[in-house]
Amino acid sequence: MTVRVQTEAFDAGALLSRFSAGRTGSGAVVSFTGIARDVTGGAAVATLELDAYPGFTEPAIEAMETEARARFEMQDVLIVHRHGPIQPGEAIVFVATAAEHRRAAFEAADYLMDRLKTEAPFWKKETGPDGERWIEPREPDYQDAKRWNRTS
Amino acid sequence: MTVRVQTEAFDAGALLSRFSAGRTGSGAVVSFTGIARDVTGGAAVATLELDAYPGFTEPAIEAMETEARARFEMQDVLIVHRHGPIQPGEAIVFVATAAEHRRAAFEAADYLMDRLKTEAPFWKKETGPDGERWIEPREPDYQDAKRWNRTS
Amino acid sequence: MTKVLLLGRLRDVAGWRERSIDPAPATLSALRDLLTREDAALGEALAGRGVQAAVNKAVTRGDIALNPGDEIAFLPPMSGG
Amino acid sequence: MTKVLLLGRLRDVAGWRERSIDPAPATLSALRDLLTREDAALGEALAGRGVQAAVNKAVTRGDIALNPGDEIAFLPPMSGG
Repeated sequence: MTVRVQTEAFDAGALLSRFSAGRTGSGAVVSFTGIARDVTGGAAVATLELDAYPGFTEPAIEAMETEARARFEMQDVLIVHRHGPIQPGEAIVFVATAAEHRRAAFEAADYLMDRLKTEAPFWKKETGPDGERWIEPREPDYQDAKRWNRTS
Repeated sequence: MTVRVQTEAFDAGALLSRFSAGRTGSGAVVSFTGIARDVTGGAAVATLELDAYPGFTEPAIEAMETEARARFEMQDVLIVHRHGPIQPGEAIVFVATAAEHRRAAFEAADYLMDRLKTEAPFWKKETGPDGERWIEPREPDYQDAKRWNRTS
Repeated sequence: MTKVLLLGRLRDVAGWRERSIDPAPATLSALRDLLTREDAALGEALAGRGVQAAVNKAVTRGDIALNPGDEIAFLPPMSGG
Repeated sequence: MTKVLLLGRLRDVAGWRERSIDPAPATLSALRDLLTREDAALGEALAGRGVQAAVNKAVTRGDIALNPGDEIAFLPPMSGG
């Protein structure tokens, strides 16, 4: 399993370089980087804080990885997710998928992000000039995640 | 326009790091890296050679970028494509898209790759133990590219 | 002894994230009652819509017997990643 | 003078990639005839399915008048990226 839940900041490019190195058998590598924005829903965000439940959050994400591997012809996958306080511009989540052909790589990354965005056990608090607010998945996130039910 | 057609090898991770840096307004960055494989269609490949037509190839790719920007709510895009001789394991093409939300970033990268794979003005020769062969897009590439006609 | 964890906004409501309760309550409902007696606002939050309980990192439904040393976490609706 | 470029497999058929023809042929068809007289295999390849001609980097259809200094490229079906 290649799921890492960590408080340390990471560089998505460095993760991609390491993930792609020596892949003579994979034609396609897709990566997704989720970045903390300075404005969400019209409100300024100074800090984002993700609460994780160590020992509970990782297995839930590993289960998503297992399902993605069963659904798509993937050769490899890497999921890195931060928790703790995160500043705007910093990466929150990185997903990379490697496959022989690009369709599987795209679909697996897209699928994993939809699952992560709605089901990953994180609790998210945005702190801005208007104070703090705990947030839940947006309706479009649920709609995105539902797309995968059609093909199952 | 952020289209580069070059003979120099590149590191996809380094491109992603530079592309993602300072993006406090983009929530989502998707990248695709196409890598030269050592086996295609069951045949070993020692070297891949892409022939480009400088001054013709770049504008054709820039037109794809313009169309992608019109179709998807993207904030930025980078397309780097190699030509000349390419060894297995080396990156051939890198596409990165940045958007406020991940759906647009995924769809724009997916769309650009489908267009590049079928329409980009390159001529591709694989050299292996069985000799040389010039190759054309595979049928699945045409099928992938057709998907976008439905939504236009 | 029972270890209790509060995740997300429950942590802000209670003003703590983790504590030990000794002696261990016999059931999950006994633990809820104990927490509610101490802090009515927390009790209300724990009974709120979508709040789940996990015993030893497995989500449970309904009441359940607790053993000494169990770790109980209360999970508000998840935000996703 | 006309600059002629062969892309992809046409380059292998002809054994060259780029050459200048002086004096410049008056039309694209005159250029094709000239190349075919010199090299029948190349002539056949140029007439092959899906081979396009670009004049000054713009794909053209049918015959077209050429001006001295024009750059003519013959493009077999593209492989894509």
